[in-house]
Amino acid sequence: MSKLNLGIYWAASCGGCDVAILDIHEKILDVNDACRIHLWPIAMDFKYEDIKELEDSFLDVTLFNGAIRNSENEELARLLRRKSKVMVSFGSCAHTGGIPALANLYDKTDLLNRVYVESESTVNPEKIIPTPKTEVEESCLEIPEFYDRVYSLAQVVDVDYFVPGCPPNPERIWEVLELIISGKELPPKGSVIGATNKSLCDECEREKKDDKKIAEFRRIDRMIPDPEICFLDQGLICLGPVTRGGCGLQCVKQSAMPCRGCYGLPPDISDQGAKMISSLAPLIDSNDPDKIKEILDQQPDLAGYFYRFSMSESYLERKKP
Amino acid sequence: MNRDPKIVAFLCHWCSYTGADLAGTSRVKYSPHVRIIRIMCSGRIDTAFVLKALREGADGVLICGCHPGDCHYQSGNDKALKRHIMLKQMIGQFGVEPERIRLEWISASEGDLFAKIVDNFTEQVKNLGPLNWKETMRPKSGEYHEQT
Amino acid sequence: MARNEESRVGVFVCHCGVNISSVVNIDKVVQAASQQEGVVVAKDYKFMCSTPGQEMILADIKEHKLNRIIVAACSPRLHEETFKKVLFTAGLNPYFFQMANIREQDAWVTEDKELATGKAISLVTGAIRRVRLHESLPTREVDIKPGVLVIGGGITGIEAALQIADAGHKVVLVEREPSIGGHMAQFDKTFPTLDCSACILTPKMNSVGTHPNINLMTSSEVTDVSGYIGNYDVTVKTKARFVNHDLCTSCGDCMEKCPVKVPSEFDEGLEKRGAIYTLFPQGVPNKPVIDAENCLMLIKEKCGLCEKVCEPGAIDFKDREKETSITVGSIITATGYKFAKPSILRDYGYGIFDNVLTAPEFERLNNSAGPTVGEILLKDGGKPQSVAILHCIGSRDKNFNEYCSKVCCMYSLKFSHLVKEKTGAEVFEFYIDIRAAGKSYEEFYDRIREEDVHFIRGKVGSVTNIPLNDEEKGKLVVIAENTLAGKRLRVPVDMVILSTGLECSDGVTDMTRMLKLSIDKDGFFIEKHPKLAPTETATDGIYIAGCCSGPKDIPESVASAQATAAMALKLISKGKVEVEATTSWINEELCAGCKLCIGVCPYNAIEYDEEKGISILNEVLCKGCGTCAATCPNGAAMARHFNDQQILNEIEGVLLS
Amino acid sequence: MPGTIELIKYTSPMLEIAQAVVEAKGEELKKCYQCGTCTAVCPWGNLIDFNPRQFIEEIRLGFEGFEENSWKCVNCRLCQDKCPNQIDIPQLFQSVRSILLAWQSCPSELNFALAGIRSQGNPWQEDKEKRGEWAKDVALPEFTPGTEYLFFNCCANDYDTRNQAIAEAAVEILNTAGLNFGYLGNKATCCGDMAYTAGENEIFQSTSAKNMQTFTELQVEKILTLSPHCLNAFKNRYEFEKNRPTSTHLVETYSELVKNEILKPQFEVNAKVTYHDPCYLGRYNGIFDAPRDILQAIPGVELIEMNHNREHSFCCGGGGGGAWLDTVKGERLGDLRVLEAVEASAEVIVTACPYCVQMLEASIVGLGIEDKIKVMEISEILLSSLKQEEK
Repeated sequence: MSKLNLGIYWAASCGGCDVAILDIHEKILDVNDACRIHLWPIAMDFKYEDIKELEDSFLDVTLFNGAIRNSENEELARLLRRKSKVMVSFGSCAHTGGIPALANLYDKTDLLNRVYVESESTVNPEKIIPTPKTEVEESCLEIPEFYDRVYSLAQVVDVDYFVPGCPPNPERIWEVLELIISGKELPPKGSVIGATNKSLCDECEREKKDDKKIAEFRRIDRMIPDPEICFLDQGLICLGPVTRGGCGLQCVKQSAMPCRGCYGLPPDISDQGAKMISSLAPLIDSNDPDKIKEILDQQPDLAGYFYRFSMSESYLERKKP
Repeated sequence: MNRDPKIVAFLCHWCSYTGADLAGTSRVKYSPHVRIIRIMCSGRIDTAFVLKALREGADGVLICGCHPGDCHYQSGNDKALKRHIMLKQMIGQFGVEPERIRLEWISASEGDLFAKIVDNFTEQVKNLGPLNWKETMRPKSGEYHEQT
Repeated sequence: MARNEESRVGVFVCHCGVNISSVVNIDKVVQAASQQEGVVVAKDYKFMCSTPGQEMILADIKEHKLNRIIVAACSPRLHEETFKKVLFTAGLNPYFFQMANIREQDAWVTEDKELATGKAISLVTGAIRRVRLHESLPTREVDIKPGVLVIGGGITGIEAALQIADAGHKVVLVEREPSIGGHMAQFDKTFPTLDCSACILTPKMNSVGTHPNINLMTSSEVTDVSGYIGNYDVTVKTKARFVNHDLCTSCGDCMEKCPVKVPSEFDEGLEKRGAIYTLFPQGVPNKPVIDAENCLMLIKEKCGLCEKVCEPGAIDFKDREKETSITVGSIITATGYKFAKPSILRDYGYGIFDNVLTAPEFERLNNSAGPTVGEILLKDGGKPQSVAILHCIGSRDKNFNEYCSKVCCMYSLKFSHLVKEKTGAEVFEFYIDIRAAGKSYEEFYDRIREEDVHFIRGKVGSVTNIPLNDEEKGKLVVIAENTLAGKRLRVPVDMVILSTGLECSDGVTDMTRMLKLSIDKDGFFIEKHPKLAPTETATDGIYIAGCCSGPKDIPESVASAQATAAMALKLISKGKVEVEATTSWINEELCAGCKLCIGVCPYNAIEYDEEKGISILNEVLCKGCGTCAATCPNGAAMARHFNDQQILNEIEGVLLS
Repeated sequence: MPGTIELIKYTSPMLEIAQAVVEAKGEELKKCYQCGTCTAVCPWGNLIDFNPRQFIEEIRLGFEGFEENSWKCVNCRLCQDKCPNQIDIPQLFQSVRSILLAWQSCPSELNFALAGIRSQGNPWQEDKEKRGEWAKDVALPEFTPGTEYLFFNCCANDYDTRNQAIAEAAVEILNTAGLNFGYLGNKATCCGDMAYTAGENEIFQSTSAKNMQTFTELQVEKILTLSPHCLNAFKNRYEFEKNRPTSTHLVETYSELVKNEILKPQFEVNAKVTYHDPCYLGRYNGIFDAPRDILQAIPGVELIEMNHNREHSFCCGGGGGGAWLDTVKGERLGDLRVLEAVEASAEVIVTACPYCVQMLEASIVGLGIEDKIKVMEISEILLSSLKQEEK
């Protein structure tokens, strides 16, 4: 059996997804046995030109992590799509925009200003802000164009499978790779693999009350939560109910942190944040509008909280320009 | 862009939809830019419906339910209220004026009031201008390269 | 039908005569509909709800193998059922249907024809998008429990209870007061025949008291209702009576001995009663109760005279409030009315001058079993020489009750007759309009006019005791305009009767909550349809009779009581009833057991299954509000016929332009 | 007076007035429910602000101000026919008038007429001994017991020179037909209808008693009248102790005679003719067809109907004492009636009431349209077709 041709690429991402692939530990050797890796920026040295020279659909599988933040991300996404038989959106950023997409709540100008001018650690008295083209004496310097918003991979190219997670759970990663290597029949195109259909609560062993009531939103940094009781019953916003399972409860169980939603929307849900409002709001323990507002004021960044990983794939996607 | 506003209204079957029917049987005229969607109870309204409507081109979304205490299903309207307040607190972060979404209690006998609210809300939304969410969100015809 | 089967939509646009077509361009709507994906046929017709209209749909379903139907016409509240039957006849599941409301919510509310047409197209497009996702739903039947609960023991409740009991079925009649009879028991004469109220009411009350099929629960109130048509579980709270009615012989010794004297509610405070009392001498049950708030024994543990004189030993100071649970198939609400006491009464000197009476007070004053043994007397015992009757006090008045109370004109005419007959006094009726619509009512009005009663068209502004001349000294002076002669009037009289209107009775809010009924802007229960279902409500199996749905006179109340009895008997004789299939359900494949839905269900229809680790929905208890579906964080709880995708599609559809 | 303010006057009911009206045959007062139909149909509504509905309201609560309006009603009876409560509204006016008369509050012209009836048996205060004078040269036998018909002329036809022509024509027709009839001459006295409608019950009682006594003495069984007022008085108002003689208006007699071809209209009367229904003949006694039958039997007559015809006829203004009251120009009902006839392009107004003839002719003169239209009593036009005019 010939080896599978594999590509691994990172676009707008932190690199955690690449590291997570290494977290499958010694199984990486099995991967190496089964695959020939043609592109893996974090681990190996390859040039874009090499990819361009490959025949179309040469790569059997590409694991693409990271969101589409700039023109380079987009260019590579298009290129790899052309060169790959199977395009896998790998990790939250590629899947639904992830953390980078939180920047969708701000305009491009605001972001660049913040980073290059306003931030406390920046010294930029001339207030120079990078632009795609900069004329210098002898030539014109080009850098990738910074987009006004962050896209998910699927918003830019056709995607065959989605592996969610920030990062994906190594066990799930191995299951996915094993499935690909085994040559077994793959699930229908467009499927989310490496995650369950049920929400995280299904796996969560914390005790849940029948009649949940929230009289006060509390914050995890101000308290030590009870490890046995549902976070919602403790007044802590947990996105577990609106998030797919499969992560292995890394936050909820091992770190005693409420779920932040990285595994993305359950199958029949179209907007994670909106669903969170629909699910969470009825728990508020008051029918008095003023009191409700008061309770909600304890949580000033609802959009950031509810769309922490899914902004690009939400109904509104971004702040109105 | 100057066009007629588009408004989606979700009306609960028992009070508000009946109230809107009463406006009809009483031949009360009101702004024709509202599109009514009947649901059984305002408690059925998923926040996603509101965002979906905005995304699909609505400039405003009106939700009408039974008056507090009068819900045909006892307390669905309380849920609608809480979701509504929560969405209003959040939606500004997306640059959407919270005034584009409105919750009103309309009883089965308040046909006149329904018409008044629709007119008033339409005027309010008109003043805010068109939202055109879909058009501004997506770059045109497959070209993902954005204009600077 | 398999889910993936191609949907073949038929769109039928109704002109409704010219109701729709005079505003909406029907051709354009048909044209637009026919271009929508999945639409096989789009047609219009003058009256879609007519037999030929229905037959046209039927024929098209057959001919074009349609499997989804849209009718764009009036409100689904009017004709959804009609067209669902057409689908059923054609062998299609009735839920493969959607109505677009282009009459009440478009043609009738829109002036601009072009915009109305655009709106109609949007609504139809939304309906098409939605109907393509409709799913086949099974019909559900539930058994009808044979018992009937009647709430309220006035003439309406009495009549309804007797009709059902006489048909051989069990009735529980719950009355708040210690006796049934209601307002009618307070009256002496009834209009327009002037027959004696007690003479026609008492036999019916006795029949209720002795009927083997009627469980009469007086001093009782309904405190909780749960369940659904055919199966209502009702909790009734019975106040402590402190008299064992099984032992009591109705001798009345206890009442004679009771040293307490408090104003009698039944006599509108014109007479006193003891702390142990019967509501009125002909009450049913005709046995006394002790009023815990005023009984010396119960408040201070002093007295006990009644206990001493009671030979059978029926007095029981240890009696406590009781709760009874009953199950019935349907409920008739006959909670009646109360006489309004608007603050405007003071403008007419009520509570300030002697001899200014409200209508119910006059009823008692005139009653031969009342405080004056039926003599119409002034406070000082003298006979009035002149009496003014003031119509529409607090009625037809946007400051108080906007509506016409319907019976006041007629009872005022009755008062005139009685005053004339008993005292010969001059009687002045101050009215806005005389409303005497009813069998023999106009004739009664004719008769009263000829009895030399002075009718003055004009509502009274005020009543004063400040005289402007000798003639007015010591009199109540009624100030009004005679609008027919255009003159300001001062009419000195001895007695003023204020014709106050009818309001829904106290406790209606509790009833609304328990029975899930709606109230109109005037505070009365809303009927299912004002013309075609005046005694039904939006809640199946709950009926409304008498004045709780609006002011009615005795014959109308009795007729509505009989109508509700027929409705209840219809259910009993059928034994089963079809109920809405549009409940929610929980997809076990998706439910993660987060329990969020459990707390939001208003009917406790969802329970957690420990073994499966998921939530289970009891569809018999579910009423289909869909709150659980909106709440469920991962789409496991779904509302049938109102699922997310159907609604999202409709949103898309109505926004396409 | 310094320091005082004149307050708006309030009215208080004076129920004694209503009571008095009720006692004076006005008990139907109570039935009124103030719908205003009477005001809406009253012919006066075309000319002046006269409101019977308000009049009723005022009298039943005894408000001031009703006196003035009490004399307006012309007894045309249209209101009564339309009243949903079938109230005899003319009677209410008569009841009120009777009270006003008792208070000596009555227009002077009417007082004159009433005094005339009282003293001379006719409202013009003409000599009662000269009543039969006009008949001296006419072939008119005296009524004696055994005469079949009593020809009861009207005060107007007895005394007024214009109206005497009507009586002469009538007598000639009756003679042509060969009827056995006779005349009371000075033995007759006014029928009293005018006194009755003026509320002067006492005069009516005495004058009617006098006539009834004469009828009884002369064994009168059948009366032919020329005036609908006399007809109505004999038929409906006289309280005969024993047998009430049958009273017939001459139009009915003529019509019967023409139908039986005893009278044969043969000479052409080429004219556009309209018929004015006198209130007392039409609405009061239901005689509508007889006069029209006669006119249609006359060769050459083109019968035109006015808008207000038959039971909707429009009063000439002469009834209810109206003929005696001075009415200012522009407020005359007769003027409206004449103009209506002109509007209908009639050349001749035919009627069957001596007062109507007088009122309408006065209007024609007043309006100055004598060249356009003239008034004929039915006897006159019939006679002209029966006999060639002597040139």
